[in-house]
This record gives sequence, C-alpha cells and structure tokens, in this order.
Amino acid sequence: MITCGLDLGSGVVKGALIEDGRKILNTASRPTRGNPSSAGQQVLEDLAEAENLVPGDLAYLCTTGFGRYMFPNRQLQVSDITSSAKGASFLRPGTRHVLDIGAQSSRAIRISPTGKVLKFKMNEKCAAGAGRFVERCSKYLQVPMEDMSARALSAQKPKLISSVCAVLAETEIINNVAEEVPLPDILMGVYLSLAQRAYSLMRYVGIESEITLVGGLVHSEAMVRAVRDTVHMGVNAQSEGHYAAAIGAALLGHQRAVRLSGPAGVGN
Amino acid sequence: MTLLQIHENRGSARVAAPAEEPSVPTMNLSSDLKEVRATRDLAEALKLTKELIQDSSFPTARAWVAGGGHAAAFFPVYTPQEIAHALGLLPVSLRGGGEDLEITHADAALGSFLCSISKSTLELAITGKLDPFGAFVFPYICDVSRNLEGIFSRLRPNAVTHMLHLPQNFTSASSVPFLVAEYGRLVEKLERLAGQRLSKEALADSLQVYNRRRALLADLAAIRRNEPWKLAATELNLLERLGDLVPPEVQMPVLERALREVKERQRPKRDAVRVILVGPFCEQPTHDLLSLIEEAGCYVVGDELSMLHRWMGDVPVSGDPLENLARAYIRSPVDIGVRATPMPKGVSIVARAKEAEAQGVLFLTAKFCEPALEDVVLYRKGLDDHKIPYLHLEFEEKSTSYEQSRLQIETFVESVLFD
Amino acid sequence: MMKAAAGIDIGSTTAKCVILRDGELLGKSLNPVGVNIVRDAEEALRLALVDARLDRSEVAFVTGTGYGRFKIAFGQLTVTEISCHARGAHFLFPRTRLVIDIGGQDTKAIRVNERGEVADFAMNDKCAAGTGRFLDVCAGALGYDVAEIGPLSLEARHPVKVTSTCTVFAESEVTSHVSRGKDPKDILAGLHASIANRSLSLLQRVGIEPEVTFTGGVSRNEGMVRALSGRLHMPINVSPLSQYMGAIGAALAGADRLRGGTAS
Amino acid sequence: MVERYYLQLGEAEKAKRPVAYMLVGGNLTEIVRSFGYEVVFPEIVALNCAIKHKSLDNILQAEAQGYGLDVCGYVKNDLGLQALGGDTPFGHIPKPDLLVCSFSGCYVYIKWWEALAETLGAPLFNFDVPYQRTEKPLKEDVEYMVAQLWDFIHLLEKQTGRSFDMAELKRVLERSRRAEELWVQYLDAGRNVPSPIEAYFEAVFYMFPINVLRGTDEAVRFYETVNEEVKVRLKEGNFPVPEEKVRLVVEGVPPYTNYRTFWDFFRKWGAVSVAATYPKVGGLFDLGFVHDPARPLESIAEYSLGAYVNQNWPLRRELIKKYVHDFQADAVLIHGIKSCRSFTAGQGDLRDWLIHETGTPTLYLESDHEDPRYFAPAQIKNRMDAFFESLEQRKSTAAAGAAPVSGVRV
Ligand SMILES: Nc1ncnc2c1ncn2[C@@H]1O[C@H](COP(=O)(O)OP(=O)(O)O)[C@@H](O)[C@H]1O
Ligand SMILES: Nc1ncnc2c1ncn2[C@@H]1O[C@H](COP(=O)(O)OP(=O)(O)O)[C@@H](O)[C@H]1O
Ligand code: SF4
Ligand code: SF4
Ligand code: SF4
Repeated sequence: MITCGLDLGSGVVKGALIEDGRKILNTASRPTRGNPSSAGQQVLEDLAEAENLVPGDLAYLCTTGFGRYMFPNRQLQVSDITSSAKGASFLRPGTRHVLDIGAQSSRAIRISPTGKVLKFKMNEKCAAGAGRFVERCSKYLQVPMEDMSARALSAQKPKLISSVCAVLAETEIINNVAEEVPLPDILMGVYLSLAQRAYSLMRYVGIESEITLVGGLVHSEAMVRAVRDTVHMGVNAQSEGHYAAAIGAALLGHQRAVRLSGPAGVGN
Repeated sequence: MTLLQIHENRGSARVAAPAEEPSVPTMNLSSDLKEVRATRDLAEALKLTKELIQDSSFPTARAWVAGGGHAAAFFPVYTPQEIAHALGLLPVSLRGGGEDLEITHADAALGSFLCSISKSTLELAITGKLDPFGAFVFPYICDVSRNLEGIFSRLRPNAVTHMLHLPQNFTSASSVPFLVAEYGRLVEKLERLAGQRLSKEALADSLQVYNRRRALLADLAAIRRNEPWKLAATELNLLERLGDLVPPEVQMPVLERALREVKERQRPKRDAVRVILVGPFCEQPTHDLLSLIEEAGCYVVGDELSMLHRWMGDVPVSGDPLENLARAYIRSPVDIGVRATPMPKGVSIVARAKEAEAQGVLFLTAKFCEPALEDVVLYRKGLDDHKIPYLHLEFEEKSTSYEQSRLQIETFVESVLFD
Repeated sequence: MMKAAAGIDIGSTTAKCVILRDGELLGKSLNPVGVNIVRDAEEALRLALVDARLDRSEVAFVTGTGYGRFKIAFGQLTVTEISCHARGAHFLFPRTRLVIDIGGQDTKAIRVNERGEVADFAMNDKCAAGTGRFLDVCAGALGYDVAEIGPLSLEARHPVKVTSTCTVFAESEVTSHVSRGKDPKDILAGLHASIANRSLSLLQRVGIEPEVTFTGGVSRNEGMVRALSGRLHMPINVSPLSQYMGAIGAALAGADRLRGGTAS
Repeated sequence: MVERYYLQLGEAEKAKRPVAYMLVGGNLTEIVRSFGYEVVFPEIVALNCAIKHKSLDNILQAEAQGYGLDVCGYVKNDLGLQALGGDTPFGHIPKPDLLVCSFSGCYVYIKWWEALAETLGAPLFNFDVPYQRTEKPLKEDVEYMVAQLWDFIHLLEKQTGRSFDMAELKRVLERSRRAEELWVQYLDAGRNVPSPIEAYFEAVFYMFPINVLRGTDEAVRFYETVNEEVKVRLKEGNFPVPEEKVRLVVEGVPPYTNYRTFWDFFRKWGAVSVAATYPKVGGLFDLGFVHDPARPLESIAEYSLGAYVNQNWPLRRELIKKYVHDFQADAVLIHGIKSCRSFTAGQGDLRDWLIHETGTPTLYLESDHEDPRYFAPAQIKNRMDAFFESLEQRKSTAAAGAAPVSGVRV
C-alpha cells in the first residue's frame, strides 16, 4: 500500500511517498510561494511522475504543515508537530527529542520510543527564531543563500545577536558590519543565536538524547554545528530530515488506512 | 417592540414575582434587545447574551441608569456583589473589551507589557463607555488591577472607586474581622452612591438570591463535567456571563430553563480529550478560542472562567450577613492564582485534574498575566510527576489569527489520542 | 553675509543632508545608509554640496543628528533627531504643536511649544512594528515599491483588517490575504490603517493639539497622510521636504551657533 | 560591608544558625533578629547579581523551568539561582529555614514565596499587609497586622524553641529607630542646592544597611559615617556632579544590569537626583513610618504599611509632587521596568499627570532591572539626550528674558 504525506509549509511544500508504512519510495519539494494548495498539487504530480503512479495507486493522503487544511484532496490532516515527531522517529528510531527549525517557527518536541509526542514547545512571540530570518540576513548582507552556511563555518569569533526582534536584529547586524566585524563572524552569530533560542525551547520540554534535527535548516551545516555547540551533545542531522513531517504524515496515513480497511488494504 | 423590563426588587429573593408597584428604577433596554426572560428557547437566549456581551456600551447598565438607578462595576476575580445588589445597585462585572475594541489611549497610561483586560478596561473608561457606572471596585488580585484603581480615581474623580484588599492570610483569627471592616469601607462608599443605608435584612435577602444562583450554575457545571456533549463550553460560558450584565433575577429564569432543556438533549458523544482549563480566571479567552478548543478535539470539563460564582457554596443567611459573607470568602477552598495557596500547587492541580476525571490540563493564560504565568511552573511539576499531559497556551483579547493555537491544541489532542 | 550651515541626519535607512544660509535652502541630498556610516555621512554632505554648488569651505558649521550622529566625525555638534524634527517642523509650519515623525525604524510623537522647543515626546519602544520598515516589508511581499503603495491604498474599496502588529508576521498575513484572493489595494489600505492606529496611540501619549506636522520618510506616503489625518479628524501639514526635517532642524541648530558665535 | 554581610551568611550556614528569607518592602527584620535568625533578602541578592552581570544565567535557567519572558526578573534570578545551587560571586546563599512573606506592595511576592516554599520545602508565613489607601494607617488594619505579628511570634517560638523576649525586641527597635533617623537625615541633604548627595544612584548603595542590617549597631555606625561625609562634602564643595545643571526626582527601579552606563548618561548632562522614590521601597521613613520601641508591634505594623509600593497611586503621585517641590527639582525621571508591574503599571499615567497637571517636565524611560536583554543603550541615550536638550533649551530661552514657557516649572 502506498501512502503520501504532504507537508504544506510556509516556505516549502514537501511530499513523501511511503510503501506499506515501512519504506520511503520518494520525496519531492517545491517552494510554497504563497499558494500552498497549488504547490502541493505540483509536488504530488512530481511524485506520481517519478514513481509512475496512476490514479488509484495512492491508498491514502495525509496533509500536515500550516496549510494542512488548504489542500482539498486529503483524507486526513495532522499537525506538523505530530508528523515531524513521527517522521523523525522513523528516520532515527532512537530519537527522543526532535528539534524542528522551519521557515517561520522552531519547535522542540520530546517523543516516546514510538514517535508519539510527549511534550512540545514552539516559539510564539517573535519570528526571529527561524529560517526566514536566515533568508533575510542573506538578502541584506548580500550573501547568496547557498553560501551562507559555508561562509559562516569559517568564523573565528562569532558575534551573537541580542535583539529578540527580527527587524531590530537586522539593525544590530548592520551595526556589526559598520563596526567591521568580519562577515563570517556575523553569519555564524546568526546561526548561534537561532540555536540559542532553540535551546531554550528544548530546555523547556527537557533535553534527552537522542536529538534529531529536522526542518529546512538541516541542509545548513552551520546550523547543525551551531546546535551541536549549543546543546553540547550529538545531534542527528541528515538531509531527509527536511521531509520528516511529510514522512510522518505518510506514516500516520498508513496507520489510519490500515485501521480503516483491515490488513487487506484499500483499493479505490 | 418588546422591552426588557427588569423589575427592581431591591434585593428581595422573590425571583419571579412581578413587582407590584414597579418602584424605581425600572430597566428599559433599547428596542433592538429583545426580552431575555421571555425568550422561548436556550438558543435564542444565548444569541441575545452574545450580543449583550459584544456591545461594549453596557446597554443594561445604561438602561438601568436611565431608569433612575445606579450601577456599579466590578473588576474580576471575586468581589462581594451581594452588597451592591442589596443596596439596589446594578452590579456589573467588567470583562475587558472583547475582540473589537481598538486600544489607542490606554497604552499610554498603563505601559506596554500588560494584559489586555487591564488595557481594554481603561480604554473603555477613557472613551466614555463606562460612564453609566457610579462605582468601580477593583480587588487586589494582582498589581495591575490594584494600580488600575489608582488611575480610575484620577480619571473619574466623581465616581466611587475602591481597591478592595481581600486578605491573603487565611489562618489568622483576625482575618474575618479585618475583612468585615474592609467590606464595611466598601459598604460606606456604595451607600453614598445608592443614597441609602444597607440593612441587614436586605443583605440577607441578597445572599439568598446569590446562593440560589450559585446552585443553578453549579448544576449546569455538573452536567458539563458528567455529560460534556450535552452542553458546550461556550454555552455554559455565555450562561454564566449573562449574569455579569443583568441582575440575578433576570439570569436565573434563563438558567432554570437551560437546565431543563439541556438535560433532555440527545447529542452524540464525541471521541474527545477531557481537559480542565486553568488560568483564565480574570481575562477571558474569546468565544472563538473557547470553541476552537472544543472543535480541535477537547471537552472542557472544568475551568476557572467565572470564578465569581464559584468562590463559595451556600453562604449562611442567619446571623450577621456581612460577617457570613466575609467568613465564606476566607473559608472557601478555592485554589487559583490570585489567592495564597495553603496546599502545594503541584498537589492541588493533580487533585483537581483527578476530581474532574480530566485526561489533561490546558493552561490558558492571558498574555502578561503574572499570577497565572507563575503558577504554571509549579503546576507543571506536579503534572509531570503524575504523568498527566498538559499544554500551555497564551491568549489576548485581540487576536483574530488562531492558527498557532489550533496547531498546538491539535497536536496535544493527537498526542493523547494516537499511539 | 552669514555663512552656510549643514545638517546631516543619519537615520536607520537613509542619510539626509541639507545646507542652509539665512533660512534659505541651498542644497540637499538623500542617500541610503549602508554598512559604512562614516562614509555615508561624508557622501551625504558631498552630494548636498554638489546640489548647492558650494565648496566645502563655504560651510561653516556641520551638525549631525539621527541614530548615526556620533559617527559624523567632521561635525561640530550633535543634536538628537527629536529636537531637530521639532525645530524643522516649527520652522516650516510655525503653528505646529505636534510633530509625528515616522522613519525607517521608529515612530516619534513630539509636542512642541510656540517657540519650536520640545515640550514632550514619546517613541515606540516595543518593537519595530508600525514603522517605515513595516511598510517596506509589506510592499515587498506584495511586489510593489514603497513609493507606489500609498497612492494604491487610496483606491481601496473594502479595506482588509490587518491584525498582526509584528512586522514579520504581518508579512505572512499579507501573503495569506493575497492567497485568499484579496485585492492588494484593500490589503494596503488595511496596513495603512493599522499603522495610523498605532501612531495615534503614541500621539495620545503627548497630547493631540493642532497643528500637526508629519515628518520622516513615511510622510512621503500619501496613503499614510490620509490615514493619519482621517484618524485624527484634522488636516495635517506635510511638506515636500518632510523627509529632510531632521536635517533641516540640525542645520538650524548649527546656524544658531554661528549667530551666537558672531554675536560674541 | 556588603562583603561582610555575605560572609556572615556563609558562617550562619556553617554554624547552622537559622536563616529567614524576607522581602525588602515592609520586612520584619527586627522580630526575626530578636530570635537570632540571619536574614537573606533575595531581592538584594538579585540586584547584586545584576550589577555583577550574573543575572542572565539565572534568568535563563528559570526560563528553562518554565518562567515566561514577562515574569519579574528578581523572581527569575532567585529561582534560577536556587536551581543552580545558590553560588554567587559574593558567596553562597544559604537555604531558608523560614520564609517570611511581607505582602506589602507587590503581588508577585506571594507567588515568589510560594514557589520557594514548594521547591525548597521551608515553612512559609504570609504577613498580609493591607494596601495603603489613606494617608494615616487605619485602626482596623493595624489591629489585623498586630494579630498576625503575634501569630508570627508564636511560630518563631515554636521553630527556635526560644521564648519571645520583648525587651530584646525593644533594644533592636531602638537601634533601628536611630539608623532610620540618620538615614532620613542623609536623604534630606538633597534639599541643598547644589546637592551634596546623589539621591538615586548613590542612595541605592547606601540603602543596603537600612534594609538588610536594620536593628544592628553596624547600621547606626554606617549612617553616622555617611552623614559626616556629607557634611565634609558640603563644606568642601565636593558634589556628585561638579557642575549641577539639572535637579531630578527619580521614580522607579534602576536598571541594575547597566547601572554605571545609565548613571554616566546623567552625569554627562550635569544631572543629579536630589530625591527618589526607589530608596524608599524598604519604608517611607521620611514620612514618619519609623520604628518605635515604645509601641513595638504597632510601629512595626505601621512601618510595613508605609512601604513605598504599598501606597496607592494618589498617595504616590502626591509624594512625588512633594519631592519636586521640597527638593527644588527641575524635572522628573521615571524609569519603568518591563517585568515589574507593581512599580510600573500606571507610570504612564503618572507621567501624564506630572506634565499636564503639575507642569513638571518628565521623561519616561523603560528597560529592566535584571534582564540585560531589555537594555537598549542607543535608544535610552537618544531619549535622554533629547530630554536634556529640550530642558537646556528652555532654560536658556527663559534666561534670555523671553516670557517663561507656560507650564514648565511648578
Ligand atoms: N537547501 C537549503 N539550504 C539551506 N537552507 C534551506 C534549504 N532549504 C530550505 N532551507 C531553509 O529552510 C527554511 C524552510 O524550512 P521548512 O522546514 O521547509 O519550513 P516550512 O515547513 O515552514 O515551510 C527556509 O526558510 C530556508 O531558510
Ligand atoms: N517615495 C516614498 N514614498 C513612500 N514612502 C517612502 C518613500 N521614500 C521613503 N519612504 C519611507 O520612508 C522610510 C525611511 O524614512 P526615513 O525618515 O528616511 O528613515 P530614517 O530616518 O530612519 O532613516 C522608508 O522605510 C520608507 O518606508
Ligand atoms: S516586530 Fe520584531 S519584536 Fe515585534 S513581534 Fe515582530 S519580530 Fe517580534
Ligand atoms: S489578567 Fe492577570 S495580570 Fe491582568 S488584571 Fe487579571 S489577574 Fe491581573
Ligand atoms: S516590586 Fe517589581 S521588582 Fe519587586 S518583586 Fe515585585 S514585580 Fe519584582
């Protein structure tokens, strides 16, 4: 049985196809561009094409992410916290703590051995604690997104940002530039500040190993390093982590489909 | 045109009895507000109540004053409104400004890092919405409420303002005499507004009316607790809040009708998580947020929403009524953020959750509400020790985007329901 | 003849410079503030000198103002932009009693007395919401230039309610309105209304009294002018030189010193 | 002296002498001292941590426990410090044997002490101090408090196994009274023009004995020395700012995390505070709320009622107005604390009242007492500069013979 999870995020829409709740067949993503449902449709088509699926092959579709209600052709929607936890636990079965840093928010999630959410906390007050902030920094520091991480990694004395506001933090960074703080130090400071905010979320729910990093920022080596340095612990990070919520949604969809139809599976 | 006529009973317990000679004041509400008492069914009463709550110009108080009476406004959480009732005043509970009030003046006087209810209450006062009230009573539930009284005393120099110091020492033998004296100061001020003296008999009568009202609300809350599918949290809340704005004599027939009707309801039981709401004892979550909580998969089987009516059970009527009222406050076992707690909080929250047979606790605290925020930490410890799941959300009056809250409540529900 | 005085206003977004002589505007300049403030300040003065066709030696006094005022190494005096906006607004509109300055990163309400002295002031403190940056970000999210959004907002028919006060979240609120098919003009009108409302609360702090003069870069935004004036129920003064008000005030303060110097 | 105090705390811990935690406002130091307790004031520990730039670690620890961004920084510093073991740069803070909550002026006190009681397991005594709404204390209030004080004394007798010694209490109170008189004398020196004292920044340091060591001979001796020093300063013309330009009355808790920086902003403008409300959080001794051995418990009760934040806004407003008048101040500075509602909620209204009803120029600044993340130097400096600029400007136009600007001075 093939199930699909669609994570309609605010920055990127991610999709995952899972076979029999055990094997990842494929993943795909597209930028959201303000229109989650059409990006979602495209991701679905991308996946269908890559796997040569025909209508009827897909047993169940479960959405997640901020746009989970905006995709009409779904059977179920689950919150992206539930699905990230599930997905992370699938990718790294020893995971007890999931840190999800996406475009607009960061969440720390404590989970059970089966991937069930025990406790979670997300940043609410301000958007300064997430990926969108890195994008903005890239924009006004005129460093392409692709180069941000690599340049940050050469930092000698990272310069932390104290402002809690994304907008005021920009000014702080500009001041740092004016004071001729080397660019890598500023960039690494950005990642470390993000990691520190994430760390306080993690402490709130209680830190326990293993920690698995998911969300778009797993692609950034600098972010991974910053998190590791801040929590003083090993942190799992792999690029599939970006698809954790989509994978989790597909898995939850599978569970649901099984329960609905009995072990024989659904055919439609 | 049907007018809502609330016959002024001067605190008598004759609830449904029509006043023989409608002595002043008679309450005439404007034509667009239909007769609450005469509404045929619960749904209609609830709709009217919702309209009443949303109307930030306090139509009931305006009507009361237009009829020659005086109205007194009380800030949450607990105040002895019986006293105002016995003096023939219309006691109204201040509950903030709701979703639609724009705050443009109050920020300046109060500061930015404060809860919405304090700001919106002040905004209402500055913009004249509280003009019908001749008295303002603020209990010392927190520093904000306390200081608000000082600002009101400047803003409305001709009105009665009183910062009510409710004792925080519940074991001293002198707490009751002190509270009697403190109530005495309030009585004096309210007497000035009412233009008459408080008689023991009138107060005893009022105690009885309020006892009856508390009993009715307790019955409704019991339904909520035992058969939550029969009565939505939002419905119960509206029924309670009707009493914030109209005299008990008007509210009680509605409550009685509601009780009869709700008991008969046949509604399917949902697969929802039983939770208690802890924290919103002062500022109120919006109607939409409350219904979102249930929509997202919870049954609210216990809450702190209208604490005024739950602070005590039956207050004895014989003897000195003022002392009875004071004693009842001191002896009440209520444990919420605005009262020093005898029992460790970690223990008390677990007991409360168990008592309500709740599967989880939803902390719903107003942004910047320090009494609520500080308690959550101790509560959490107790719940962690007993492996009772919980979720902490903050709210404000003016937030129309509930996406974040929805996400978190759904996750919470999923974490309890899914394996 | 009096010597010329220059005022340089280094804000969070732009550097402005004006050169005055005897109350006459000889030249002005406006350039974005980048990462090197010292150089931006020099550039501002250089451009203004070019505009005025003056030589550097003809400017006898340089006054710096704005957040970057301490970086103007070549100036003789620094004054806060609060005093400068008051001074400038009073100079151009002598009956001004209240100045509202909305710049790139902050909003100020300044009450001035009949002599143009600051009687009281208040500034936004909580966050950057409701400032020029807020408009810049939202304009960007809708794909417009800041210069376009004011006029567009005036064409709105059913303004949308924008509730987010946070610049960052407002951006996503704007995006979500767009995806729900709302007319950008209506969204823009909502944004302007929401800023007007926040500004009103600040103005309230110092007391609202006519005449009101609107200064700072955002005063170039016609939609904002209308929204504010509507919310205040009174006309407000705006000059084509509004964005230069801080620099004008600074130059005037310098001119005072020059006069004082010649007198003694 | 501060060092000696913390050393003493360490010794008390080693000698297993009982330790009581107390709040500054309306505290019951005399009574517990008469029973041989050592006293810890977590508020003072917190402010010392902040001055030494040690508060943020404690705050972050408390936030990890779940205390929100908006909770009072003192509370977070203390609870974080407790969780981290109690070590400070100036010594180890012993655990309490008794928690005395004098509920005088701040609701957070109750919450804070409940948290300590629950996490540390020490018994808690709640001393309920009615809010002060009349100039003179009311009879019923004092009776209520005296009754509670007797309950308290019985509790102490039970805990220490000692019996209450009224004669000893009176001796302690006599020492308090003397220290209080000398302290008031010091504060009064601010009436001199120019002022020989800095009634905010300096007084905040000098208030340590009046709050912490009250009832000891050490406190008396300290203020005798201080007053001698003030005399010398007056004689030698040695003033806190060499050229006094602006006389300020200051309201609000200081930003301890950036104490020096903040003070320097003032010195730059020749501004000196001649009177302040904050040094009166321990008690409004200058209004006559002093201890009196002749009326021991009654005077303790009245003293507690008279803590500054226990005064309602009308009383607070009038007090500030009186200070402006009596100390010939030019302006008022209000420093608001983001995480302290007790002091801060309503300061905006105070500002409005001062400006519009008394004609006193007033500056409102905001940061935090404990949390360095809320201190924005550039913004604060900008406001302060603008304010002093405008004061100077108005002074100079007034001096130049122009008609005085209406409503600038009282
Ligand atoms: N290849 C990449 N390299 C670095 N960062 C990336 C990459 N892809 C995405 N990101 C970051 O991840 C964020 C999107 O994360 P995501 O978890 O998809 O968010 P959401 O689910 O909210 O859309 C972007 O803001 C971006 O900063
Ligand atoms: N032509 C224009 N039309 C509308 N708004 C403008 C225009 N030019 C600048 N602005 C606004 O003015 C802001 C900059 O204002 P300014 O007073 O120069 O800021 P600062 O002094 O902080 O540098 C910009 O953020 C922008 O929103
Ligand atoms: S504008 Fe800045 S401080 Fe304000 S809420 Fe947004 S990100 Fe946070
Ligand atoms: S909501 Fe909380 S902080 Fe606000 S007035 Fe009520 S109890 Fe006080
Ligand atoms: S008065 Fe303010 S600073 Fe002191 S404990 Fe209370 S809230 Fe904290």
